[in-house]
Amino acid sequence: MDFEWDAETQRFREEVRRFLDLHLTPELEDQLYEEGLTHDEGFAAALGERNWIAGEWAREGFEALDGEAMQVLEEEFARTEAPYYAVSTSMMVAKVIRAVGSEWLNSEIVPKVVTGEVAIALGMSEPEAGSDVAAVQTRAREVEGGWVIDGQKMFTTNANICEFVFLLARTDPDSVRHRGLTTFLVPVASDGFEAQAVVTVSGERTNITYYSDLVLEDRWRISEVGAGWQSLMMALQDEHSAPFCAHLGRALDAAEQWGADPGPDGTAPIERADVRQRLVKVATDLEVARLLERRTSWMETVGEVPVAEGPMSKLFSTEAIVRGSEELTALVGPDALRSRSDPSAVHGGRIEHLLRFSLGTTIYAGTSEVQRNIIAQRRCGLPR
Amino acid sequence: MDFEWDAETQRFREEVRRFLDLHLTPELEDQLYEEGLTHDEGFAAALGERNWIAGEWAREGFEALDGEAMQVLEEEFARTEAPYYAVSTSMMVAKVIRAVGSEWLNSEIVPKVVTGEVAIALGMSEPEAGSDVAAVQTRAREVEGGWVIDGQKMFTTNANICEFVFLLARTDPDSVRHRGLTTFLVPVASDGFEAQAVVTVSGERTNITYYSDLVLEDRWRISEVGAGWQSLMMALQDEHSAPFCAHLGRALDAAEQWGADPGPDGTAPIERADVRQRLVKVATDLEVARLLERRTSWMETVGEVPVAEGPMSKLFSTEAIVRGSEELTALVGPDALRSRSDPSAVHGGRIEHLLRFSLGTTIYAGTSEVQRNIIAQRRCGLPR
Amino acid sequence: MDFALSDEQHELVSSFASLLGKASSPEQVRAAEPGGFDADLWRTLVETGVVTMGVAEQRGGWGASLLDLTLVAELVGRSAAPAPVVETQVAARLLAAVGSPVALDALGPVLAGEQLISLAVRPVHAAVAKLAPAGAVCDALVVLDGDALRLVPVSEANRTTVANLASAPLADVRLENGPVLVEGPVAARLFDAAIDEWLTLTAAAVVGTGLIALDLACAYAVERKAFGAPIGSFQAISHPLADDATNLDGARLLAQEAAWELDRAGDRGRELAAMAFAFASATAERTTYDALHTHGGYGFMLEYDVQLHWRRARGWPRVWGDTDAAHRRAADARYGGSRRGTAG
Amino acid sequence: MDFALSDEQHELVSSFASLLGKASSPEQVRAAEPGGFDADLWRTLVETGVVTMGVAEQRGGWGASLLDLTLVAELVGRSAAPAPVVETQVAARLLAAVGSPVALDALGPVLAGEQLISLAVRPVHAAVAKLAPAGAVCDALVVLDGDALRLVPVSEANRTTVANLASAPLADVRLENGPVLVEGPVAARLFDAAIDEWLTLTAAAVVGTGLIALDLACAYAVERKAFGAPIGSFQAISHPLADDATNLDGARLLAQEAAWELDRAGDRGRELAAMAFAFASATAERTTYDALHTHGGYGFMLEYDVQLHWRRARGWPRVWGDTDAAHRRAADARYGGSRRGTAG
Repeated sequence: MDFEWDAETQRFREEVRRFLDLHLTPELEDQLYEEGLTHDEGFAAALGERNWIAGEWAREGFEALDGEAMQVLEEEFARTEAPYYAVSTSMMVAKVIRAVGSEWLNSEIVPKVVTGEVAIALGMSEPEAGSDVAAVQTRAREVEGGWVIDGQKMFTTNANICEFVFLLARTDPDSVRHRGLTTFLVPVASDGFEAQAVVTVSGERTNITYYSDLVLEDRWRISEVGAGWQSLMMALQDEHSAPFCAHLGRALDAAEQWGADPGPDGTAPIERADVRQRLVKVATDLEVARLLERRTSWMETVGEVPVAEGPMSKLFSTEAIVRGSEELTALVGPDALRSRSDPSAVHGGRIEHLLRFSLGTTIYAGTSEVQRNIIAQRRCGLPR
Repeated sequence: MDFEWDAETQRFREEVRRFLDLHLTPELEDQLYEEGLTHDEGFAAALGERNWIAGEWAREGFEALDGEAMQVLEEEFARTEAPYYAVSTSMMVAKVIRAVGSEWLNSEIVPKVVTGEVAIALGMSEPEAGSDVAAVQTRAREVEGGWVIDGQKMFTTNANICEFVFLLARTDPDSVRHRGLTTFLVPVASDGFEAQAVVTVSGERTNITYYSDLVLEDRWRISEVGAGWQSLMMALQDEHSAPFCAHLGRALDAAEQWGADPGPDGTAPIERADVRQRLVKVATDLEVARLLERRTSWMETVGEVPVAEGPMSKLFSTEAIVRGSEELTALVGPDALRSRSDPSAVHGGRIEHLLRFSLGTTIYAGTSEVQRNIIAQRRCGLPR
Repeated sequence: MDFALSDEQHELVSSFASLLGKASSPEQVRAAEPGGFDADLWRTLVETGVVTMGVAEQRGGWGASLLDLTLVAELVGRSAAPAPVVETQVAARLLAAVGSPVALDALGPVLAGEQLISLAVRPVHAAVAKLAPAGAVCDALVVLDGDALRLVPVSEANRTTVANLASAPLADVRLENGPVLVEGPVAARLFDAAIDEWLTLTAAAVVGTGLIALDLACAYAVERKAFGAPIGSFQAISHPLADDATNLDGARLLAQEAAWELDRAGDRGRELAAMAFAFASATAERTTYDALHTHGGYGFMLEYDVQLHWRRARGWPRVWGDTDAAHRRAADARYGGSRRGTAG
Repeated sequence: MDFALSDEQHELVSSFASLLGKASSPEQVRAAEPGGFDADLWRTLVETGVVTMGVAEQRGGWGASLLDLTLVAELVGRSAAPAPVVETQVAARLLAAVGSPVALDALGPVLAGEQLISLAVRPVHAAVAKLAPAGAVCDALVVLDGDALRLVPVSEANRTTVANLASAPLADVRLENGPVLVEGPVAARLFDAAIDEWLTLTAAAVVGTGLIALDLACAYAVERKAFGAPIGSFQAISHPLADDATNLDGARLLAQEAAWELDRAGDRGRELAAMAFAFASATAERTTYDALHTHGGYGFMLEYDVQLHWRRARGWPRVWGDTDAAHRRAADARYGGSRRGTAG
C-alpha cells in the first residue's frame, strides 16, 4: 500500500495551484458567489487550453492525465470552489457520446466540450421523479426526421449558461420505469425551451427547464431509442468519485485559522482543550473521507468497478460535510452566523457558506438514503 | 402546569424508600444479581402486605393509590433494581382477567396475585414471532372440556419461578395474524410444560418455554375464544409507562459520586470542564426522559390514552439509557470495565451493569423500531 | 404533577396563534428578509401587549408568568415572526427587576410602545456589543459592561447591521455613553437572571421552529411519492421524523419546566434553563435538517418554506452560544462553579 | 497512491485467517471465558511467529512492518482470539527499540517463546499498573514508572486479576522491583512510540471486531423474517448496517494509513494513530451495538455470538482510554502540546 501521491502527481498539484492562483481571482470568486454561478466561460477556456477539461483523453500536444492527476485536479477545484461544475457535467455527457453517440455528435460536440467552447447541463430529475429517476414523464414523440419534446426538468443547473441540456425522455409512451427511455442533446436555443431560475439555500442558481412542443432533429439523439437508461447510468458513474471532502477541508482550514488567531482575551482558541478536541474530530472525519474517496478513484484507475465503494465515499463525505459544518459553526460560535456576504464575516464566511452548501450534498447525485440502499444490497447482501 | 409531586406523594415516596431500606437488603441484591433473578417471594409477600402489588385497587384495609403514587412506587423500584418484574407482569395479567376473565379466574387467581402468593410470567413472543407478535404459531387445539397446547415461547422471563404463564395461542388453525388467537393461564406444574434457562448479557435469566401435548382445562382460558389479541393489547398498555429513566438515574448517581471523589491526582474529576459537561448532557437526557414518562403516566391518570406519548416515552428513555450508559462508561474510563461482580468495581459496578442492561431495553416491550413506526403513524400522520 | 394548561393559557395560545397566523405568514416573513423586522407586525404585537404582559403588575405590566411567555415564544418560533419578542420581553422584565429610578424611567416608554429596548445577551468586549439581538432595530440596549448594567442608546450612528444566517435583526453596537442602571455584584446577578429567562424563552421559540418544520415535512412526506409509494412510508424518512417528534415533545416540556421553576424561584431554575436551551436548540437543529432533507431537492430551494426554519433554528439561539456552552452553564449550576478547566 | 496489498501480505492474511479459523472458533473463545486466554492457541500463535515477526531482523525477528501487523490484528479481532497478540507484539518491539543489554536479555526468552511480556499502556500510579493488558497471564510487564521504563516481573504474588466486560486477561499489577530498561526523556519517548503502535494495532483489531459483528448481523437479517419479509429489507435495519459497513471501510483504511506513516517515520504518525484509534473504536462500538440490536432478543442472549464482539469492541480499546482521550492525543500531535486546559 502507498498513501502518498507519487512525485509527479505532487508536482502536478503545484501546477494546478499556480493555475488557480492566476485564473481564480478574488474578483471572479466574488462575482461567482454573488450571481450563484458554478461556471465561467473564461475559466473554462483556460482549462481547455491546458486540456484539463478532458484531461484523461490525450489530444494533439497533450498526453492523457493518469487517474492520480485527475483526482488531484478535481480535489483542487473543489477545495477552491473553482467554477468547474458545468465543465464536469459536460464531460460526463461527452463520455456518453463517445461511447454510444453518433459520428456526427462525436465530431460536432465532443471537441468543443474539450476546449471549453460548449457546456452541457444535465436534465434528468423531474417534479415527480427525484431519487426515483426512472419515473420520468418528459415525452419525446417521434415525428418525421426527428422528435417533439414536451415536459419539465428540475434542477437543470447551469442550463441558463450552457449551450445544451442532456435530456432523458420517454420515447415509448407505453413503457414504464427504466424501459422506453432515450437520451438527447437539446440546444438551449431551440424554440420551446425555457429556463426558469431557482435560487438555492447555498446561493447557487439552478433552473427548472421547460420543453414545449420542442422540435429536435434526430441527429441530436444520443442513445439508441429505448437505451437511454443505460447511457444515463454511464454518465452517473463518474459522480461517485467527486471529491466532496475538499469542501470540508476548506472549512476546516478556515476554522483552524480562526483557532490560531488570538481571541478577545488574547489567547488563541486552539489552546483550549475543548476547541482542539472538536477540531480534531472534524479532521478525523476529513481524513477518513479522503481515504474513501481516493480508494474509489484508485479502483477506477486500476479498472475495478466501485459498486459499493463509490456510494460509500459519496455517503461518508457528504454526511461528514453536514456534521462538520454544523460542528465548526457551533465551535466558532456567534460570529459564525455572519453571512459570507457580510464584511465582518469570519475568514470570508467560508464556514457559514459551507453550512448552507452542505444541505445539497446529501441530496444531489443520489441522496444518502439511495446510497445506503445500494450499500446494503451490494456490500451487506441484504434484500431489496 | 405543575412539575412537582404533591406533598402527599412526596411523603409516600419517603415511605417507599423506608420500605426498600428494610426489605431490599444488600444480601438480597447480591443474591438476585448472582442468580439473575427479577423476583423474590419474600419481597413480593412484603409488597402484598402493604397492597403495593395492586396498589391502584382498593381492598379491605387499603385505599387505592392514585396515579402519582403508583408512578413514584414504580420509579423507586426501578431506581433500586427491586425484584419487581414478575409482580408487574402478574398485575398486567390480573387486569386482563378482571376485564375479560371468568368469575372462577377472578376469585381463584386475582386475590393471590394481589397478595404476592402467585406470580405470572408472559408467554407471547416465539422463535418466529418477535416484534411481529401476531405471527404466533403455538397451537391450542380444542378437546373435550379443554385444550391441548403445543408450541414454544421465547423470553418467558420468570417462568422458572412463577406459578403460571400467560399464554397467547392460536385456537383457530386456519386463522392468520391477529385473528383466531386466544389467551390462557398455564400452570407451570402442568405435564408437558418445560422451561429452559436462557442467560442474557445483563446476567438476567429468562427462559424458552416448551408446551408439548399440554392438556389444559377450559377454566384456564382467559379471553373469549378468538379474542386473544385484544386481551393481549390490554395487557401491553401498561408497558408504556414503565419508569425506564430511573435506571439511567441510578447510573448517573454512581457517575456523579465517582466524579466527586478525588482521582489519583487528588482532584475530583467533576472539577474538569469536560467531565462536568458530559455528565450534564446525560443529566439533561434524564430530565427529558422523566418528563416524558411522567406525562404518559399523568395522561393515564386523567383518562387520556397516550397513543403516541407512550411510545415516545418508551423510545426516548431506553435510547437515553443506551446513549447514557455508553457515555458514562467512556467517561469513567478504564475502571468502568471492571465487572459488577468484581470487588474492585467502581461504585458497585452500577455503570458497567447498566451498559449491559441497556441492550435489552430497546428490544423488549416493543423495539425502538416498532415505537418509531407507531409514532410516525399516530403522531406524524405518516402512512404505514 | 399536572401537565395541562389552564383555560387562560389556552386562550393566550389561541389569540396569539390567530394574530401571528394573520400577521406573520410565510409571505410576510419572506418580505421582511433579510432585515428580519416587520414594523407592522411589531406594532400589532406591542398593541396586543406582548411586551407589557411579561412585566409585573406593580411595575405597570400584566404579570404574566415566564411559563405563559414560553407559550407565546413557541408561537413566535412556529411563525418565524420577524419581531424581537423574546429579547424585548426579557429586557423589559429586567428593567422592572432592577427597579431603580433610571430603570423605571426607561421602562415607561417601553410599556407605552414608544421605545424598543433589547438586551445584549453576551457581555461586552472592547466597548462593542457584538451581534446584539434586535440591535439593528432597537432604540436602546441593556448591556452588562464590566460590573455595571447600562442602558445604551442605539442609532445608525453606533450600530453596524450584520447580515446573518437567520435573517435576524442583529447588529454590532458600539457603546455610547448611557445611564448606569445598577452596578456591583447585583448587576451581574440580575443580568444572569435575565439570561436564564432569555435561554428559556429561546428554547421555547426554537421548539416552535422545530414543530413547524416537522409539520411541513410530514405533510410533504404524505403527498410526495417515489418508487410507487408515499415517501413517508419509507422508514428512512419516517423514523428520523418520529425521533424528532419525540425530542420536540421533550424539549417543550423541559422549557416549560424550566419556566415553572424560575417562576417559583426554585433551586434548579438556572440549571433547567440552560438544559432546556441546550436540548431545544439541538433538537431544533436536527429536526429542521431532517425536515429540509425530507423535501429532497425542493428543501434546498429558497422557494420552499422549510429553509426559513432551518436557518432560524441555528441563528436564533446561537447569538448566545452553542449547546456546549449551555451544558457548561448547566454544569456550573448543578455542580457549583468550576474551579479548573478552560471552557467557560 | 496504492490501495492494494502485496502478494506477501495476502499470504500473511490467508495463513493467519486459516490458523485462527481453526484455533479460535467461537466455541474456543467461549471456553476461554472469562479468563480470556487460551494457552493452546497462544502456543500455536507463538510457534507461527506472531511475536517474532514484528521484531526487526537485526534483533532476531522477521522485520514485519506495522502495516503487516495491522492485517494480523484485524484477524485477531475478527476471531475474538483469546490471546494477547497486540500487547506482546508491541512490548517485544519496544524491547528491541530500547536495545539496551537488559532489554535485549529480556527479548531473548520472548522470541524463544519462553516468556510472555506485555505492556502497561497507562502510566503507573501509586506503584500499581491498573488494568494491565495481559496482566493476568504475563510473566513480566513493561511499565513507564516516572521517567523510567522498567521490566516488572509478574506472578500470582503481585497481580490481582480483574473480571471485566471484555473477558480480557486484565490484572492490577503491583510493581515489584524489576530492572530499569532505560530512563530519562528517551524512556517516555520510546513509551509514547509504543503507545502509537498499540493504538494503531488496537484500531485494526476492533475493525475486525466490527467486521465480524456486521457479517453476523447481515446473515441474520437475510434469514430472519418479520411482517412477511426478511428484516434486512426494512430500512430501519439495513441503513444503520450500511453506515457501519462504510465506517468500517474507513476505519480500516485509516488504521492502515497510520501504520504506513509510522513505518516510514512520517510526521503524522502520532496524529494518525490516535485518530485511527478514536475512529475505529467509535465505529466498532456502534457497529456491534447495531449488530446486536439487529438480532432482537436473540442478540441479548449469551448463546448468540454477537455479544462476544459487542463486549470486546468496548473492553479492548478502553484499557487505554476513550475516543475523547484519543482526540486529545491527536490534537496535541496536530497542533502542538496544549498549554491550557484540563483534559489531558
